[in-house]
Amino acid sequence: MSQNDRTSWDVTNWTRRDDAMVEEAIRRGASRRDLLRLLAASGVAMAAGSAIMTRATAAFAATPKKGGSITAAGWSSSTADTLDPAKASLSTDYVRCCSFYNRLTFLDEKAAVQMELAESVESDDAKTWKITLRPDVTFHDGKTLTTDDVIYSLQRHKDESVGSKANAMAQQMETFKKVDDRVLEIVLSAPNADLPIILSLHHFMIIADGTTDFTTANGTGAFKCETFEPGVKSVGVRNESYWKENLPYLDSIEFIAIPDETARVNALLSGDIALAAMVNPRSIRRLETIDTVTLSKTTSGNYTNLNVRLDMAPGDKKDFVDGLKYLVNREVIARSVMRDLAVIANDQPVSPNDRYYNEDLKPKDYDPEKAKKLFEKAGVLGQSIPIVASTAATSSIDMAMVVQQAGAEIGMPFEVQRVPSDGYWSNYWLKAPVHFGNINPRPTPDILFSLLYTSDAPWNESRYQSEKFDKMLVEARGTLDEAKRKEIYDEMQVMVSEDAGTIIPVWIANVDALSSKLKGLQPNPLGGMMGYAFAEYVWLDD
Amino acid sequence: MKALAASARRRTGFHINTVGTIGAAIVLFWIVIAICAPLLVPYPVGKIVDFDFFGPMSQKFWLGTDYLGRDILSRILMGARYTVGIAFAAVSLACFVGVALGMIAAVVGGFFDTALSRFLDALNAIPSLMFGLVVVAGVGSSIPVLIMTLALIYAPGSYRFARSLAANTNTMDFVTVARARGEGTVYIIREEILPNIIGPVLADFGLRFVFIVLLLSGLSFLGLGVQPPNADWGGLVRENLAGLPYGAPAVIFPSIAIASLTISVNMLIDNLPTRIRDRSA
Amino acid sequence: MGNIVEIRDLAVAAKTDSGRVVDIIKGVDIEVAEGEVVALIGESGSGKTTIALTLLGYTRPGCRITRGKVLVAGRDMVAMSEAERQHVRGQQVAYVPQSAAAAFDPSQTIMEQVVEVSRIHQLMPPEDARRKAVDLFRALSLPNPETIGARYPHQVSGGQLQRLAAAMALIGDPEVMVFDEPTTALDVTTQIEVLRAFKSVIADRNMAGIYVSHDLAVVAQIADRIVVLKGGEVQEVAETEKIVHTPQHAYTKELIAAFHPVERAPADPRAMAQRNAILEVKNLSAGYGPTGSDSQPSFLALKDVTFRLAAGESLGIIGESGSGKSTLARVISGLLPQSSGSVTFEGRELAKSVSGRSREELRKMQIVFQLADTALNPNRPVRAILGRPLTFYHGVRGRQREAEVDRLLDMVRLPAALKHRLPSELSGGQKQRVNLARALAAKPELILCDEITSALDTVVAAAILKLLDELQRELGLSYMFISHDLSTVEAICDEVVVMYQGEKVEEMPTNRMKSGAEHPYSRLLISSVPQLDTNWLDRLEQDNELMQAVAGR
Amino acid sequence: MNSMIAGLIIRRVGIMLVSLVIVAFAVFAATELLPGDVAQILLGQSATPEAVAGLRKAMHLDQPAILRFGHWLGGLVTGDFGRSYANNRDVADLISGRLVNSLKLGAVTTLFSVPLSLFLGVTAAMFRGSFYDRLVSVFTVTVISVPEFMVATLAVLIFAVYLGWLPALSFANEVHGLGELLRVYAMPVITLSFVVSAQMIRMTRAAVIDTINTPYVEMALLKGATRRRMVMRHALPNALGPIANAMALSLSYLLGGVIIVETIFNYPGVAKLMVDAVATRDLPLIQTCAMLFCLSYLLLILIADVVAIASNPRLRQ
Repeated sequence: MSQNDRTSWDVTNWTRRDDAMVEEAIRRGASRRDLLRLLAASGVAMAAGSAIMTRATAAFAATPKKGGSITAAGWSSSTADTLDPAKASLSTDYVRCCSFYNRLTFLDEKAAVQMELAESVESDDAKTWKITLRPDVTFHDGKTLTTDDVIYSLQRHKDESVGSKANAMAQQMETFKKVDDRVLEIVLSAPNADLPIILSLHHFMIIADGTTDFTTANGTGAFKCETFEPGVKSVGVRNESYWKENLPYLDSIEFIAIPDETARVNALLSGDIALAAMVNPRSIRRLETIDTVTLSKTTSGNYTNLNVRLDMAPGDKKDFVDGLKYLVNREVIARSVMRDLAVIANDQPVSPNDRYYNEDLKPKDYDPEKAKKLFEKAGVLGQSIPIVASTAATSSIDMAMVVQQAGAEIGMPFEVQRVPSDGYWSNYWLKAPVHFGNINPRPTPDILFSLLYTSDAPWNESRYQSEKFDKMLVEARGTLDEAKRKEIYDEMQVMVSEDAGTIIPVWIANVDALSSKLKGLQPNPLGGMMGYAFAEYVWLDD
Repeated sequence: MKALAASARRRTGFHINTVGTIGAAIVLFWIVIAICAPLLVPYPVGKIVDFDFFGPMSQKFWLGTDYLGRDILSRILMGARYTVGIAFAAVSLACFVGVALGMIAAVVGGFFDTALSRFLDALNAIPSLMFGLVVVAGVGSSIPVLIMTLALIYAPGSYRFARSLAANTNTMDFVTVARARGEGTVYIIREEILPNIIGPVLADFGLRFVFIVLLLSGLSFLGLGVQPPNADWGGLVRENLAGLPYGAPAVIFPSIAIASLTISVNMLIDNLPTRIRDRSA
Repeated sequence: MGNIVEIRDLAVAAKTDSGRVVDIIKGVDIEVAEGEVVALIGESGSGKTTIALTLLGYTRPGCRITRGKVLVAGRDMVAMSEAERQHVRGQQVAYVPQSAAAAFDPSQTIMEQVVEVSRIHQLMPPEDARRKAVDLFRALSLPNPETIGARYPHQVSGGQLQRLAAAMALIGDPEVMVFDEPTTALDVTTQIEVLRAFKSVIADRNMAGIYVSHDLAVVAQIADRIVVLKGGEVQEVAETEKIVHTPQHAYTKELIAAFHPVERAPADPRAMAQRNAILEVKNLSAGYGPTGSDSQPSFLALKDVTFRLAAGESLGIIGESGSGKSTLARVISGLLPQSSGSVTFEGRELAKSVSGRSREELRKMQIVFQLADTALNPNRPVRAILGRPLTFYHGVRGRQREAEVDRLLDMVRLPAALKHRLPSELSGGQKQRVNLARALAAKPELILCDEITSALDTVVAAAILKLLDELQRELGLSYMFISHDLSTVEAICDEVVVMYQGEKVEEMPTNRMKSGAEHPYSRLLISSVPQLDTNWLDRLEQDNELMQAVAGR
Repeated sequence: MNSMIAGLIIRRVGIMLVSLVIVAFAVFAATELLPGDVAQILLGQSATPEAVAGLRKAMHLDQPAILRFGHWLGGLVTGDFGRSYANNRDVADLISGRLVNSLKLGAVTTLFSVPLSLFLGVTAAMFRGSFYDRLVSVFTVTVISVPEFMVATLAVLIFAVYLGWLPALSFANEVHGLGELLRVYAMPVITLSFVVSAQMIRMTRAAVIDTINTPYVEMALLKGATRRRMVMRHALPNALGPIANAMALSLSYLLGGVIIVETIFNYPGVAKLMVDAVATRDLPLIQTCAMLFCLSYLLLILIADVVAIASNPRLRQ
């Protein structure tokens, strides 16, 4: 199945999980002093190397124009669509939140922290934070933004009955203190230098004090919510008194979701929509021949990986895992499954765009004979082994079939179990002996490793355990010497690649298709549609 | 007139017209394909054999290649197993359950009949695709689950149909005679009712078969169906739908396969061999 | 006097289900003079209706006129275009169907359908047509002629519908009327009125007509000439009187002979009284629908019926449709539990329903239904049909069972070779014999015969009756013989019970039926049976009031 | 006649209520059997056990299932459909807009497909065995045999992408004027008509042929009526009952069975709503949708019965 096979009941999708992972990673990294600096540094490197624009690149030069309306389409929506930032879970929700609300901070296209509603976020000890708000910001209903709104917006995440996605994240914000209308103080339960990044999460959008009704949105954002129908559409009209100068350009924007990729592309081609997010690599051949369409491609650290749990059969036999690594035909996956919108990877999560990427670590060649020998050695050759895959993990079914076919040719029968995307992350991911996962970009190796590979990592997909590895990670955190750190990270990458049960065949690119009249969309390493915030930045050109 | 009809019927045997013959031939063709598929496929179904995707028809790949570059001919041949097999199993199960219950309800009557009819009618009111989705979302998609679900969806219709036929037959004098003789319910159902409704039941079987093939392809469209690397025909159409703008054989041929099977089944049941028709009359 | 209708060398072919083409009319010549009524008579399959329909240029689907001419007023209906035929139909030639109940569109009022001919052919303004229709209703002595047209077909009785069908045919003032068994579906008491009405309008208008029937006695009342048909060929044509009194052709003689059944020598009433009663019915009531507070069903089809049948004797139950005679058979056989009263068989009271009776009790009393077509499972060969009761009651299997089947077939005078056939491959008479043989297979003491000869042609029916008589002698059987046909009952029964609206009105020995009936209804019923006498209808005198009451049901 | 129909309606309504409760319970039981619950699904991977427990409590999911069912059923009696678990909106609000859309689409499709099916079915019956009849039957068999997503996708490609005549998506709202309405609805209506018409044409043809073979239609012919008159005046009125029944069965598909069409044309109707509800285990919404489908089905059957009675004087008494 293709990368975009998302259907409307596919509520669990990567963006939600992705954010949860970011949150978790940052939370776990709280003890580290210089995280913030590293984040910014690696972000620059990544954005520079990863964002590739096709024809849209030319648009950078053009002067933005005001006026016009567009309809844009994402790929998933449901009745669970919400304007409550705490509950936002789909790309659709993020796009809406970004257009109707603002955050205290945000990450720009270089993944650097920028101030939005906050004028400054400061701390001496990373435990007590002082946040000063921008003056003269008003909500759509005319009310001026004060610290009360911010405290309300943040505090409600701690209330379980709100059902916030950022509940765990918010728990660390122990107390909120209003200094005056523009200044507040947050005291954390433990020092965390990353609070500015945490505050840039989509869930921490600022809403007006006391808001409980989210049938419409009362925010400070670039667009006012005119219509909102869950699972159908939202319409935003320009906020004439928006505090960012000259923004937004569009008079209004309608956002919908078309789960069926073919339908989404067709709607773009027939002119019904101006932006179709996430198009199938197989549609690109057609779209490239059409003048009225521009493609925006982002290659980042996103990958779908094949996980073998090392703590249970058959992954408890190392030869099986090694054999499987030789059996995964990365070239076929990159070429046939991803239609070349991918870069071959080497079983470790640090992307080639990262400056800590280990250039010397080569991907394993496809070598079925070697794999066969290893399987034989492990005593599993000929056993039928199930591989769990789902449309929930992008392209995992196709990848599974590539592995399955390769296995069939050496007498190793894999049984691909396609399971519903609905409930995949809670029922199969991390649980099945051999299954697929899908991991989105992280700004630093530290976050990736502590999230996915340390012995106590919450999402240790293959149950990789190595005291040495854990120690090295802590060591790297405290090392300010770049060369030394690179050395440690290089070795850690080798360890993961050789010893962990996570097979990462390729890095996956995201392609959004847009009408060539739509300008101003820049790729953002955090996701398609300019990291969901495109609405206020794009304009229509005749 | 009566004597005429009688003399005509005396010349029995099975007479089938051209359209029916063509239909029967195509159905038979697909059944043979379904049985022999593993012997016929030129390439393994899961093997990516072409660098290109949505490849055109060629000497090497008769029906082109699919979105991954796999041979479509092989996939269609193997797909026949699943489409024909699942549909056949499901329709058999649905008809068996539906017809058995329908006959019992018609013969036994009374509260059993009323309660069962009411209950199955209510089930009928739930849209079938929706029902399939709920079940498959709940218990996952495996062939037995698919078969059971499809059967469950179509059993109430089969029940209704069989019940009304059996109720008609049940009023016939020969059934009354059997009852007056003291025969039990099982005998009446098996020997007196069943042989007399089997013709229309077979026709109904065919029609339901068509609907199940389509429903199965609808479920595949929504992403539920046979486990990879195999796919039923609906699944083939679905996974290659992106090839439609390219006019790819990968999407056209599976569609033709579905249409050829359903159309031929229709042709066959519309032109059933005359002997079977006479029974139904 | 010229011929208004001339049929010359007519042949009609029909395509069978298997695609074979057979001739069903094989070169027939018939002519009808102006003002003359010609009857086509013959058994089913003789082609009489097919010929009648060619007068309207019509053949039923699957049939085709292959040669010959059908001249109506000099114009050949065969050669005409379909549009021309449409023009002739209803205007020059009109048709009165066999079952008016089926020939009236249930969704339209009678008046709409009666005047439809005038509307189709634009003969007159609708107002005039309606007025004319009312006149016709009056001429056909229909009750409430002014308002009957506003009713729907299901709201009037069968006899009235048949006359309304005639009105429908007459509205276009046709030159030729085609009557297709117009009284066959009616009860005898009703038939008389309809026949009288037809006879008078034909006489009034001096019309020519073709009258199709299988009933010689009916035809004798209305036709000037009779054409006897068999197998699509004309056997004999002669004036009615000649046919009735001096038939020439062997087949005609057979037909006439079947009309005069051998009367049964009645059993000695005293001897009967002495014999043990095989069946005694006391105060039997039964019906359909939900049971009311008085523990009686909402519709009572049988009210308080009492009679007794002596072993070895035959009891006839006569009555018209709705008299409850079939219900009686169903109750006795346990198919319909009675609401009150008792059925005693061989001195033991029987349980109300089949499930409560022992297999031996069930075996001793068998029921045979009217329509052999529906009484035999069309999908089982004769040997299976006959073999089942053998196995069921006597546990006979295998070769012995086959031998028994052969014996049974022999007993009903059928060749053993028939046992491999399906019921659809048998003729009507053969089916009825198999039907009977199945009952005999149980080796019963009593057979309930429900109208078993009614659907058969006269000649065939006579043979079946003869068989029944012989079997009774051979096996000492008792019969309860239900029929609406008095001559049948006369031929086989010792005693007769007359039923009317669910009640027994009279019981008498068969030989007293014609002379000694006392109850007015019995007398009416008995006198209504047509006699093979051209003047019977004209001479018939009946209690008009009673007749109206009966016919208006 | 009126009392007859009134009596029938009352009886039917009684049966409907029973059926609705059966369906409600069946759906309820089915959703209870689905793995995962709404709290877990809403919170996704960020769900900690405490957060899930808190949300469950807040949503009253900690109550026994049967109690929730009873509660919902009780609410229904008072006209309260409950609140959606997924977004805490009134179910009635959520559904009403979508229902209007579905009804609009259903109505337009009905207006288009019913006369078409009647016409094709009746004319095919009238000229039974002719070339035209065969053409119609080949057409219906073909239509019955092609998966609807093929029809829909092809229609979009041809009419929206290549020809640009019609929009690829169908938004039910903000339609001004008849022309636009026709444009917007054209493709889903064509696709749906393909799906529902075939069966209606077949059944109409069969029902009319059945009545054409009756003695009273033969009688009409023998009265000199033309073929047209025979069929229109005598065969069709008597075939209305079975035709109405077949149509009711086909049209009942239009509310709940149109997921595929709603998906491809991105049409916001109730079928998609229910599919969403299933994904989020949003019980009040699932229940209400199921009720709605069941109700529409039963209503259509009722209408068919009334038509059958109104067209048949024998049943009217």
